[in-house]
Amino acid sequence: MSIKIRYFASLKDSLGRSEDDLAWTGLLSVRDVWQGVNATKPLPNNVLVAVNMDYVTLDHLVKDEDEVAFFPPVTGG
Amino acid sequence: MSIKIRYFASLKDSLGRSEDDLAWTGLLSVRDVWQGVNATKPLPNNVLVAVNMDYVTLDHLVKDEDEVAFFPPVTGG
Amino acid sequence: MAIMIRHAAFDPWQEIQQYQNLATSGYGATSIFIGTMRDFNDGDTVKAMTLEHYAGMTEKQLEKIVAEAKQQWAVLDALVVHRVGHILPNEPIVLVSVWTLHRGDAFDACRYIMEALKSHAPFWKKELLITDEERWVTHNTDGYKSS
Amino acid sequence: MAIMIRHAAFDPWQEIQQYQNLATSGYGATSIFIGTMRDFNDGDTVKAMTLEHYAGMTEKQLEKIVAEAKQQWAVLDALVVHRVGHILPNEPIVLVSVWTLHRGDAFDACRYIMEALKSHAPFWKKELLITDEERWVTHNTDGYKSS
Repeated sequence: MSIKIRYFASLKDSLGRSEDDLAWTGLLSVRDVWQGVNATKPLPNNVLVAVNMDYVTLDHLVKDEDEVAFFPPVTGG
Repeated sequence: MSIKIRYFASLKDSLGRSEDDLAWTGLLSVRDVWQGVNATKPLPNNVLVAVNMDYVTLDHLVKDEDEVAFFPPVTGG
Repeated sequence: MAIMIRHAAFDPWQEIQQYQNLATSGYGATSIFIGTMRDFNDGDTVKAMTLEHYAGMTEKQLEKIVAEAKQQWAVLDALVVHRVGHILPNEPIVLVSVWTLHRGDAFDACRYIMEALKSHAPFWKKELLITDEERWVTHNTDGYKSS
Repeated sequence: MAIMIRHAAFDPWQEIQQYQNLATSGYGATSIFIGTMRDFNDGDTVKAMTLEHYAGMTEKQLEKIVAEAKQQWAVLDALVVHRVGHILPNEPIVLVSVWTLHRGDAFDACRYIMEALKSHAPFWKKELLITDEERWVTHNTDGYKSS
């Protein structure tokens, strides 16, 4: 399956890129998605995750063509 | 001493007048003021009282030239 | 800080803008409440309203209420405009605007001023029903739909 | 109900008036919150701000938040306008306006929407300081002065 990964704000800056793509076979949690594209960098503690623009926990399983987004706490308003 | 008494809203309508004057000698509470000018009509239960435009209780003692106002619960806003 | 009693219809957006431009700066949060006359109350169609007030005491009580809000929250500025006299449906009755640095203070102070105004400012509403009957509004609700 | 993301400066009074005239009637209470950019934060002078957002998710989350407010309170209508992009001091960042029959519902729903927006809508602020240093705002405060 093919997953699109997006990064925002300070997380995007610290990774130096705004997106990744991941091709995979088998069960894959959001935590696994991060590992798959950031093998050397642990997932920051306070990061928020959305799949298809809805908030999910790190154990959430992704499916083909999902858009997974990682970002720091939001600061709008 | 000379006291000015004012009535507002439905209380004014039911009394048929908007003010009274009372001349008196000696201690006088707000409750006495009402009795002094409305001998035959008991003070309505939910009436509010102000002396010189500040809320007071019925036991509040008035002094010469005070303005005493009686009115129903307020309904502005 | 300003308290205004208006005998004619007012435009709340104009009031806020004008006051804000003249008097207020450095704020990060603004909380505003506007009460508007409806053409329906207690199951009846209302075609107009007369708002009586105790001139002098109204201003005194509103000033006291705003001062109390300023003691409790970090209020930079506040504006209260209240209509009196003959009012038609859809016309604004009351405007409260509070300017602060942070949102919590703005929300709390604006609500405090409105609730205190409704229980302590000497205004009284008399409704003119579609049947031409006039009736005094006898009490305020707690502000929620089902009450 | 409308959710608007604006890439240029907006006039909150114009937004509310326009929306209200087009979409809203029968209301007795309006509660409004406006967040404005300040030129000072965390002890530093700020000369501009860039507001990044996650296009699509922003709208989705804001719609969800307004729907939640409508489930909890008797909301007749709601408008949310949020700025993104390059913002200067004194420009409005966010506008929330809620129309209801009664004041309690308006106050509660407006505040709920603002608090939920601040914790769930994917916006991020980057400040440009007077020193030309750029820094991400890392967290929201609880909305009170001393915090």
